[in-house]
This record gives sequence, structure tokens and C-alpha cells, in this order.
Amino acid sequence: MTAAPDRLALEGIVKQFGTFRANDDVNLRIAKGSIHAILGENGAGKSTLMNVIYGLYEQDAGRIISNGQEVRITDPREAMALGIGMVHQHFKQVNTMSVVENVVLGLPGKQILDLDDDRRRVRELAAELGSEIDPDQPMWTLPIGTQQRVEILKMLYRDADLLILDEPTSVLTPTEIRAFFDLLEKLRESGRTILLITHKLDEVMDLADRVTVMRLGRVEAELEIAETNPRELARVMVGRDVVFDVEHTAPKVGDPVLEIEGISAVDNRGIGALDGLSLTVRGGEILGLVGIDGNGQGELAETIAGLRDISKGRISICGQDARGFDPAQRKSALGMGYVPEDRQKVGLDLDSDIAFNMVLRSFRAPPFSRAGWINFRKIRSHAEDLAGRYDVRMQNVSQRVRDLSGGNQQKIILAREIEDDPRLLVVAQPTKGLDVGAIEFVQRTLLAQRDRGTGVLYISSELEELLLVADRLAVIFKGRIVGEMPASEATSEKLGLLMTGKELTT
Amino acid sequence: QDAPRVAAALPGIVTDKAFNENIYDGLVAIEDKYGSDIAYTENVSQATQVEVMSDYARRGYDIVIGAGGEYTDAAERVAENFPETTVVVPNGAPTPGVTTINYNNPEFGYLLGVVAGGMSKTGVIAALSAQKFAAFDNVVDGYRRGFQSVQPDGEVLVAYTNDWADVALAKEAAYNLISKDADVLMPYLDGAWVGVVQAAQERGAHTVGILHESESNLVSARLDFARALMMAADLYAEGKLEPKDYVIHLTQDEQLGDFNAIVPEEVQAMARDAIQKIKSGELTFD
Amino acid sequence: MSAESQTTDAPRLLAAIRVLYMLKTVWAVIVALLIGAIFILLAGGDPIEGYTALFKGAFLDYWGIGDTLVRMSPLLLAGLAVIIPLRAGLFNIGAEGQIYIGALFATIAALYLPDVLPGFVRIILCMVAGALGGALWAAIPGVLKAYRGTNEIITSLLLSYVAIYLIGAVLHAWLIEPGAPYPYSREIDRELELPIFMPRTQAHIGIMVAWAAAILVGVMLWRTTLGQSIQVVGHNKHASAYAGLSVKRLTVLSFAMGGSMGGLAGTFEVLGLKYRLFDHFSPGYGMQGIIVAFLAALNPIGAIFAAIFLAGLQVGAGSMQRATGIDTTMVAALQGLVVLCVAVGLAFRFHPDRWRRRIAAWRGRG
Amino acid sequence: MFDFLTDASQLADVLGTALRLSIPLIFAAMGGLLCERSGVFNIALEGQILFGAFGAAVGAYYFGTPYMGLLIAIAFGALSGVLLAVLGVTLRVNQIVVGIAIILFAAGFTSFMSRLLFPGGGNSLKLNGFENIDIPVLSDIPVLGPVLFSQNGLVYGALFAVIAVHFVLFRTRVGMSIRAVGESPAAADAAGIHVFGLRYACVIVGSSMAALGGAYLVLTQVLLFSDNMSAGKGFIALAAIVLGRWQPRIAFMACLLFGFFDAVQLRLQFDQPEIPFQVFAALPYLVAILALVGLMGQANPPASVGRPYDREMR
Ligand SMILES: Nc1ncnc2c1ncn2[C@@H]1O[C@H](COP(=O)(O)OP(=O)(O)OP(=O)(O)O)[C@@H](O)[C@H]1O
Ligand SMILES: Nc1ncnc2c1ncn2[C@@H]1O[C@H](COP(=O)(O)OP(=O)(O)OP(=O)(O)O)[C@@H](O)[C@H]1O
Ligand SMILES: [Mg+2]
Ligand SMILES: [Mg+2]
Repeated sequence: MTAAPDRLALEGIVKQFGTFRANDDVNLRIAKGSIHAILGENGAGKSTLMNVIYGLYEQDAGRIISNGQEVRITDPREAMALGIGMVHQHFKQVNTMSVVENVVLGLPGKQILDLDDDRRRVRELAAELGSEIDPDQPMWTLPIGTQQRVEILKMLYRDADLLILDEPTSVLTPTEIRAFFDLLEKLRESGRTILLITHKLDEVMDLADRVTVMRLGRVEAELEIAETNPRELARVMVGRDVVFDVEHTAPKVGDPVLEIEGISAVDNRGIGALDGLSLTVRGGEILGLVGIDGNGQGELAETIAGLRDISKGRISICGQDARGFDPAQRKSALGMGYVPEDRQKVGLDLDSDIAFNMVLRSFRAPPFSRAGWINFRKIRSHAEDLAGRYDVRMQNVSQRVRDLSGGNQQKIILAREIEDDPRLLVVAQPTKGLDVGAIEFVQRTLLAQRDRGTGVLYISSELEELLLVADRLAVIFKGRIVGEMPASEATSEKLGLLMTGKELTT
Repeated sequence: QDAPRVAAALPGIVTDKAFNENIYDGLVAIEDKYGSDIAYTENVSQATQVEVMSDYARRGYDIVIGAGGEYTDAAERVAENFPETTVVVPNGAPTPGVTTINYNNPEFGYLLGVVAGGMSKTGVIAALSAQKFAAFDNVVDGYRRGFQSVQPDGEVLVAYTNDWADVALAKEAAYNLISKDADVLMPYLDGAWVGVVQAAQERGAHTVGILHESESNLVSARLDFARALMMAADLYAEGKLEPKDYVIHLTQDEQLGDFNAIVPEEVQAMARDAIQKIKSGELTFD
Repeated sequence: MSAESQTTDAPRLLAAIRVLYMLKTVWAVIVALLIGAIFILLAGGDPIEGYTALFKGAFLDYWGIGDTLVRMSPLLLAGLAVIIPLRAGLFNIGAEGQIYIGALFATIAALYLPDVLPGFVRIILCMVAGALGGALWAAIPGVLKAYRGTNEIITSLLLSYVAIYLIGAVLHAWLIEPGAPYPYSREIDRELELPIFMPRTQAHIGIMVAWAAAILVGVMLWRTTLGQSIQVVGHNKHASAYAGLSVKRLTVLSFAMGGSMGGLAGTFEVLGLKYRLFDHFSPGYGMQGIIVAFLAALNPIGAIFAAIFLAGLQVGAGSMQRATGIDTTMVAALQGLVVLCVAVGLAFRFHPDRWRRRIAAWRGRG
Repeated sequence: MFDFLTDASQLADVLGTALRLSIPLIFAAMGGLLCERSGVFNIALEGQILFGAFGAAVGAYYFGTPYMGLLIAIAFGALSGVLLAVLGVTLRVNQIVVGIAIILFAAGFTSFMSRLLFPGGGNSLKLNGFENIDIPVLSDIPVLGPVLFSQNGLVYGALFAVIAVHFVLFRTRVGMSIRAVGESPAAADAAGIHVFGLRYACVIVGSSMAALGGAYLVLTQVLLFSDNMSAGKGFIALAAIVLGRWQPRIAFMACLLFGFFDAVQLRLQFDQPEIPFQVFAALPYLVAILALVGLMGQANPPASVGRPYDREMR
């Protein structure tokens, strides 16, 4: 090992929430000028640890040593003063403010606001990141991928020399990720230190010098990248072998379960998002919807689910016109399951318990209620059964969903949507933010559904993932389907062209 | 028992220099004269009238006063429940079992109307209260008649503020009345009357007093409930206070306060003349 | 200290501290009363005498209990009027207006229902009318919120003022008893006066109806699909839509249900207490309902106790004032102090591990 | 019925009344707006106006000058702000409960103390107030001249408050931080902004501003103190903030709107004795509701308003 001094060292960090230990005696050394990855299952305590370093949480025990000096970081201001910057997993943004305001927020400067210079620098930095950002756009109007880029900009803007990146690329496109990683490498060369959290093992292998694997709040292993491989990392992380290649038999395609004919709809801002889109999904197949984030995928899923009105066209589910069915009826009467993209905002009632969330979409019907009276015993036993079968890690079903890790939250939604054997399943970004173990679980579950004859519309920005599980692919661009092909004929290159609106030249 | 214990439930505060303070002054006068034990509660809400008055009755007060017409119902119920207690409502509607004391409102209003008629240059005068109800209506009727006895084409404006104590609002209402040419104002308010007097002083208008006394008034024909209560206490001491409606007529010159120096002698004479006519029964009001 | 006694002592100490925390409302009231004592002394009164009168007057004497219960009824119902919409994430600060409109509807029903109907039928119809009036009035901010996105806090507040003026106007132009010494309506039929269950007090059966209403609201919220739906809407509107709930309808419905509670409060003030419709009859029960709701942490059963507490405080304070002659205004200040201190008290939560650590630290030093 | 709109001197009177009725609302609305922009719901405005009125009376009475009145009014307002901040920001007590408790306490405390401190009660005071300042030339303009340019310092102060709040919030760095704190304290915190510090500052300054509304009532309007003289103005100011969509300039206009319709209703009443006066008295509120409903789109309050910030809460 080289003799580079530690940029940061953690000794015996303990962080407790109530009686729960999210970090339990964590020791960590990060060499100056290195890229150090942290891996771990959902809920392993990675974000908690980073928040401790950044001063958002105060540790209950343990020491932090920055550049050889013990420091007490009780506030992000102190972290910044020590040259620490952070991209947060859950974006820390002010939605009503513009990009540039978000970027300069909290920075010292002239009291009378004049942001012209800042605007220019934001544009420059964005260009370096390989994207274009209008500094004056209000944050809430931006697609989620752009919001993530702004988070990265914010950190770069602060010129930190220790960069904490908590899942910085979860919603970036492959090209953006590439540009971002190039930038990180440049930063490392200029002597900066980077702490990277990600669930994507290839990113770790690509970029990191060393990797720490966390499990259940503790450090499980610390490895030199050169001396390990993805399989080993996954095993250490999950505690068992992870199968990367899912078993993929030929589909037994049945009748159409979803027929979309020429639908149009607008997004939250009232701007056209779907433009005469048509699409068919048959029972027993997985149709992967490919596209660059912000081309109408989200709106399409919502219109099918009944959460967004269409201005034109027709949607039939299992041969029945879906008009006049509310989202719950589409599940109960039409046999459609829906896993929304935003699990915390749409898919769950975070302030209710696990048991109730398991029946969130069916509690008004028997057997969970009769004549308006709720049968909590039934709901409880139902939830206990599901939680067991879908391996939800929890204390008991009366626990608030807010307190679960993202992976476990996703499992609750999946369990609920799959449980009553839907004939159509629409899943949007179902693996976002999940660890490899959980991803494997999700994909197996979906394939099992397909094999039972369910038609699955699988919306994801992860090309790799779609190529792996889908039987057929459709490409969406500017609210229309611009190409369809069997997965066996698809290549990244072909899809890449279609996704950016170019014609295939055959 | 010649030192009656007297307690009052008041809708407002005892420093309003108007109705509530007037009642309080009556209590104090009774205390001075008879050495009575007195008590009062301010700001009694509608919901607690019976509660407060019953509590005083239970505590052994001989005379329990509900200050103002809105106590009539409560008084009736308290009188029913506590036959030993004499319940008095100044300005109340005649009620079985309750002693009500009323001034003959129109007579007093008339007098002020006559003075206003002698002083008004514009032919427009005004009256303000917080709410519309019988006693005020009667005062205004007399006020209008008195005014029109001097200026037959004269006009009387009436405004309501919906708040007995809001000085600033009363002041604005007065400004507006003045800008509609009213040059004599009669506030029928609690503490808020001060605002009316201030506005009149600033804008060169005049005020007359019915519930309040002030040096700046042209004159006050006060419905003096302190005196009314003293009358009740005297009757009680003699064992003669009955549960019936006592009406106090305008019978004496002293019921009209001192005239402001700016009121010319002939206007003063008109007022005295009016008192004579009322006394003699030449002028009647029902 | 030996290691052994440490391990046996700590849980006992911890349990003691837990009890101290459980009594936090008591401490809060004591602190408020101590501060209040300064005011009483300033006003030349005797705090001990005063406070004795306060407790006796509120809870320890037949008449006081009667008065406390009478006051509790509108406070509790106003509290429920706040609680139901707030469970759906909607803030109703206009219960006052709903109380007034409820009273108006009940009065009109009481005055104009044909008297061939038996008394109890008419009473029930009056209650229905009152609840309906409150519900309709509350539905206005609900509808505006649901279909126009108008801020319900402000519309409900503004509508309170409108309601109060509306009652005034209706009395002025129509319902006023001719020759009345104050703006109030004709008296309702004797038959329609609510029966009194504590003889010689004013404690009418509306109080029991209010309790029943609180329990029903609790059952509705905790045991029915409607209640659960309301709470999902309160937690997360997006998830509600996903669950197939109509956020708009539930918005209007929860507001209307809250309003019906306010309407009942107004109804009982007419049928149980005043026997007429008075102008300005409510001394701000709507706002006090907010205090009840929050002191009860939005729990309808808790609201019963919060309302009794607040009513007792008011009645006791009045009693203290009459017993000792302490200024009424001081009593109002004391109420504010008590509410402040109790609210602060509620903010303190017992954290066993924190105390465990603290105890360990003391032991270590000692 | 509407002849006052065509008659110049009457119009000047109505506008004068409107302005005077608006000034306390403007102070309170600007104060409340600042608090809400920082994420603290200040429903206590009503009590703070009362504290300000009382403080102004105390200062002017004991020191004989309205300037001391102003100072003590501000001190009272600031103290009530500290109370709200300590309880509602640091101790995370529900801000609405704190606000209502402050209102209750203010009503009792000021009435009680006014009896102890002022002989004969606050109603009998005759305080020294502020004189009107005529702005040369401008004050001679017909109708508008006397309304706008012959007023006392506090009126100009209220206008200044509007400009200042707007300027600070939208043209300065600290204002940007305030808006961020009100919108998303977690984001502001992570960006290194003192969330609690800014909230304290806004609440204390805002509460003092509301108190100035009370000082205006006492030192220029009525020159005395009467119990509960805030008379619901604090709640109207809250409505003006919403009507103004949390924008100082629009909220200012909303205050003027309330003032104007209140002035107009006083005017309309005695022209129409056959219509119950309450119909007119309700006018300002009805107009406000209509204005709220008529606004296109919906106004979003600062997202974190009323929610105490706790770093470790998820
Ligand atoms: N503020 C909090 N209050 C209570 N529990 C918390 C809090 N923050 C985190 N936890 C719990 O601590 C554990 C670790 O959470 P953390 O967010 O650090 O996980 P993570 O490793 O970042 O997971 P992921 O990969 O899903 O982001 C989880 O079980 C979570 O429920
Ligand atoms: N800051 C903003 N300015 C203008 N419009 C906004 C803003 N934020 C959100 N919107 C729009 O308002 C609507 C609702 O937004 P959003 O889904 O964020 O609110 P919500 O989460 O339903 O509200 P709440 O936060 O009250 O639950 C959307 O149409 C969104 O585009
Ligand atoms: Mg994390
Ligand atoms: Mg939102």
C-alpha cells in the first residue's frame, strides 16, 4: 500500500436512532487523493455514516480525524470549513428556487444579490459535466436527472477537497455517468479525495481504489479493488451468492392485456408529454420501455394507472376500456398492478404502518373491510403473511413504513401489487436505489409473474437491466414510440440511436 | 338587614367611562352609603351570564345585577332559582321576577335632539352605536323628533360599528359621518365613544352625551344608571324593591348636565323649555 | 457505589423519571400557576386563597362541576370540528362561523317546525338542522380547497366573520324579538329546551351528546374505511389518488363533518343554554377548539379530557375571581399562561436511552 | 349610494379612512409574512399588535414622548417573538398553539397591566402622539395629496416596511437564505445556512413589526390604550398574507383592499338604513374571499411553514 496520508479517518463511530444502531463501531480510513467506495445493502447505514461526517448527524460515540487532526463536526458549516462537500442521496434542494440560486445558497458573497457571474460559472461547470442547464429554471420544473446534476454542480461549486457522493448517478444517463466519472478522475488527479456510495458494482470496479463493505451498521470488509471482483463484493455485501444472470426462458405470449391507441397527455407543468402514443403488451411477455428520462415514461405509466388524464386516445386493460375506472378499481376490477416510480411519494403512505400499506389499494373492499368497517385482524395477518413471503426486513408489521430502508419499502409495494395475481403489471424504475440482492429479487419476481402469464410493462432507464429481463423492447422519444424490437435483436447502439430521436439506417 | 350585599355582572370593563363604569360607580356609591359588600365581574360573555349571576346569588349577595338588556333571560332564570335574591337589570325588558330599571329613552334622546337642532349648521346630525336594539332605537327616535322640532327638514344619520369598545373604528365611523355633513354626533357606545369625541374635536363637529359624560360634549342627558342603582338600593333598604319595571322619566333639570360654554343661551333655553313640556305632559313618548 | 447496586438501581431511577415525565402536564400547570401567583400578588391578592377557589370552583363543587360541563360541551365539539379536517391535513380555523350557522339553523328549526310534532322529535330535527348548517358552512372552504385550491385556513377564518355578521343581519331583519333589549330571537318552545341532568345546574343532555360525538368520531377515524381514507389523505395526497381515494370528495367531506360538530355546538348553545339565538353568543369557542384539538394531539377521546381541562380552568378562574375579587383580566392572562406551559410540557418526551446515559454519566462522576 | 366616489372631498375622506385602517394591517402583514417566509407560522399577530399598543402607551405615558412609546412597543413585540421562537422553533411546540396562547396571554396581560400602570385605566389616557408630516408641494395635490403626503411618520414607516421586506427577501443574500429556510430547512441546513438563527431573526423582527401596528393605533390614532384594541386586525393581516401569496407587494395591496372596503362599508351603511348594517360590515371579508377564489391558479405557502425543523427526523 502506498504511504499516502489519510484524508479522513473514522474511529469507532456509533450512531443510534432511538434504540436502533444504524452505525455500530465503524472504523474507516480514506487515503488522500483516492476514490474510496462504500458498498452495502439497503439500510446498512451508509447514508447515516456520511451524514455523520458531513455534520448533519452527531455521532453518539467515536472520533473523526480530518487530515490527522481530531475534529468535532456538529454542523455542515464546519464540514465545509474542513473542505468537505456532499451530494445527498435524497436531494437537498429548494424546489421553488432557480438552479443558480440553489447552487449559490449558503455561500458567502456580497449581500446585494448579483448572480450574473454565478450563472456563467454554472453553465461552464454544467458543460464540463457534459450537459446543458439553464441556470434560471425553477428547480421543480426540472426532470429528476437534471436535479441530480444540479446536486453535483452544487458540490463542485464549493470546491471541496473531500467529496462525499451518496448515490450520485442513480438517475443519470449512461453518457452523463461517463462524463461525470471522467470528471471525478480529473478531480482525483488534482489531489482531491472522493468517497463514493453506489449500488452499481461495475462503477465501483471502474473507478474506486479501495472499497469498504458495510452490513447491518458495521464494516464487513475492506478491500483493494485490484484484489477483488464483483461476485465477491456482492457476496460480502449480501451474505450469500448473488446470481447476476437471471434464468430467461422463451415467453409464452398470450392475448393483449394492455392496448394503448394514440393517447396524448400533459405533464405537471401543462406541457405536452405524450403525443399520440400507441403500444400493446401481451400476457406472458415483458415489454421493456427504453428512453431517456423525461420523454414521457412517467406520464405514460401514470395514464395507464389512472393517475393522469388523457386528452386523446384510448387505453384498454384486459380488453376493457379503462376509462371510468379509478386507480384502485384498475387493480381490483381490471387486474392491473402498478409499481410507481416514486415509491415514497406515490406508492406508500409513509406515516402508516406496514400492515396498512400492504392493503393501501384494497382496504375498502372485503375481506379487509365490510360495510365500511375495517377488519384490522385480517389486515395484520395478511401483512404478516406477505412480509414473510417477500422477505421484508422489519421488526413487526405495525412499524411505520417511513422507518424502513428503501429496498424494504420497495418490497412492500411489489408484494401488494403482485399478490392478487395481476394480468397486467406496470413497473416504473423498480430497482432504483436498490442493492444487488434486492434487484435480483425484483427481477426474479417479475419473471415469475411473466411465466404465470402476466403481461409486464417494465419502464427503466437502466439499459442493461432491460436487455437482461425484457422479451421485447419499445423505445420512447418525445412522447411517442419510435421503435420496437425483440430483445434478442436489440443492441445498445441501436437503442441509443432511437432514444435520441435518430432513424435506424438498415 | 340594611346593608345589602350587591354584585354585578358586566358585559364590558369598569374603566370605559360609559355604561359599565356607570354601573360600577353605582356599586361604589352604594358601598359608600350603606357600607355594603360589593362585587363585580367584567367582560362576562353571553354563555356565562347565568353561571356568574347564580354564583353571586349562591355566595349570598342580596342584589345581583345583570348589566344591560342582554341579561334579561339570564336574570329571569336566576330569579327563578334563587327566590331570596333580588335580580336587577338596568335597561332590561320587563320580565317576571326581575327588577328592571329603564330610563324613558326617547325623552332623553329628544332633549339631545333639541340641543343638536339648535347647534347644527348643516342640518345633519348623527348617532352611533355598536348594535341595533330597542333601547338605542328609542333613543334615536326621540333624538330625531327633538332635532326635527327645531329643524323640520333635518336629517339624522345612524351608523353601527359592531364593537362597543373599538375606539379607532368608532373614530373612523365618526369621520365618515362628519364628512357626510353631520356636525353633531351622539355616541351610544362603551369605551369607543372616546374615538367619536376625538373625531368631532379634530373636525370641528360637536358631540352630545347619552351614556357618557365629557367636558367636550355640548351637553349630556345621561341615562345615569349609578343613580338608578342607588334608587334600587334605597328601595331595597326600605324593603320596597319589587320585581317590576321601574321607568325613570325626565323630571328634573339636573338630569341634563352642564352646558358647554359654546352653547348659546337661546339653545339652552330651548332645552329647558323641552324639559318643561315633557314634565307637564305636553310632550309624550311611548 | 458498588457495581451491583448500580445495575439494580438504574431501572428504578429510570422508572421514577418516567413517572415524572408522565406527569408533565401537571408540572406545566404548576409552573403556570406559579407565574400567575406573581400577578395575583401584584394585584394585591392572595394566591393560595385564589387557587383554592379555582380548583374548588371548577371540579370540587356541585355547581362548579355543572358549569364546567356546560362549558365543556362547545369546547369539545369545536375541538372535534378542528380534529376531523386536520386528520385529512386541512386546517379549520373557522369553527366559530360553523357554530354560528349551526345555531341559526337550529333556531329556525326550533321556531318554525310545526308543533304537532312531539318535543323530542323536534329536538332531534333541530340537532340535525344545526349539524347540517355547520356542515354546509364548512363545506364552502372544503369545496374551494378541493376544486379551486384556495387556502382553507384563510377562507374558513374569513367565513367566520361573515357568519357572525350574517347572524346579526338575520336577527336585525327577521328573527329579532320585537322590542327586545338586545338583538336576540324569540324564545324557543319550552318543550325544545334540552333536559337538564344535574338538577338546578344548567348541565343539559347536549353534554352527553358531545361525549357520544367524540366517541363516534374516534370510532369513525380508527375503525372505518372512511376514517382511514381521511387519514391517508392527510398523510399523502399522491398516495391517496393511487389508492383510488377521491381527494377532492374527502376534502369536502372531512370539512363538512367537522363543520357539523361546530354546528352541534351552536345548536346546544341555543337549545341547552340560551333558549334563543343571541347576537355574538360565542365567546370565541372556535379558536379555543384549536387549543383543545392540539392539547389532545388530535385524539377525539383525548379531546374530551382537554375540553374538560380547559373548561375547568375557565370556570375555576371565574370562580376564583368572584371569591377573591382578583381582576378578571388577570384570569385571562392566567389562561394564556396555562395553555403555553402545557403546550411546552407536551413537547418534552421521555427518552429512556438518553436518561440511561445521563444516569451513567452521573454515576461515573459520583 | 356611491356618490362619495365622485365627490372629491368625500373621496379623500374615504381614502384617508382606508389608509388609516390599513396601516396596522400592513405592519402586521409584513411582520407575519417575514415569519412565514422563514417557515414559522405566526398566528400570534393579533396578540403582538396588542402588545405593541400597550408598549406604546406605556412608553408614551411614562416618558412623555411617542418615540419612547415606539421603542417600548418594539421591545414588547420582540419579546413575544422570542417567546414564539423559543417554543415554536427550538422546543418544537406546535406553532399554532403557541400563537393562540400568546394571543390569550396578551389580551389578559395588557388589560391587567394597563389597570396597574395607568391611573383610571388606559381609556382615560391622553398621550402625546406623532404629528403629521406634510410633504411640501405633493401634499397640496387634490384628493390624493392629503391622503398620501400629509401623514405621520408611522404611515411612511409602514410603506417603508413593505419596501424593506420585499428588498430583503428578493434582493439580498440573506433574503435568499430566508426563503430557502422557509421552503426547505433541510436543504438550507445542508448548504450551511443557520436555520434556527434565521428563524429567530425573522420571528423577532417580524413580531416587532406587528407590534408597530399596535403602536400606530395608539400613537397616532386614538392616543390612549383600550382593552383588546387589536380587534381582530391580526387575523385580517393573516388573510392578507395569503391573499398576497406571500409576496410583500401583493400583501400590501391586500391590506389596502381590506382597509378600503372597511371604509366603504362604513360609508354605505348610513346611506341604506333599511338594509341591515351587517350586510355591509361583512363586505371586506366577502371581497377577500372572492379575491382569493378569483385568483388564477393556487398560491403555495412556503413549504415548511409551521413545521419545526429537526435535523435527525426523516
Ligand atoms: N433519521 C432516522 N431516524 C430513524 N431511523 C433512521 C434514520 N435514518 C436512518 N435510519 C435507519 O437506519 C438504517 C440505516 O439507514 P441508511 O439510510 O443509513 O441506510 P443506507 O445504507 O444508506 O441504505 P440505502 O442503500 O437504502 O440508502 C435504516 O434501517 C434506517 O431505517
Ligand atoms: N414551487 C412551485 N411553484 C409553482 N408550482 C409548483 C411548485 N411546486 C409544485 N408546483 C406545482 O404544483 C402542483 C403540485 O405540486 P406537488 O406535487 O409538488 O405538490 P404536492 O406534493 O401535492 O403538495 P403538498 O406538498 O402540499 O403535498 C404540481 O402541478 C406542481 O407542478
Ligand atoms: Mg442511503
Ligand atoms: Mg409537495
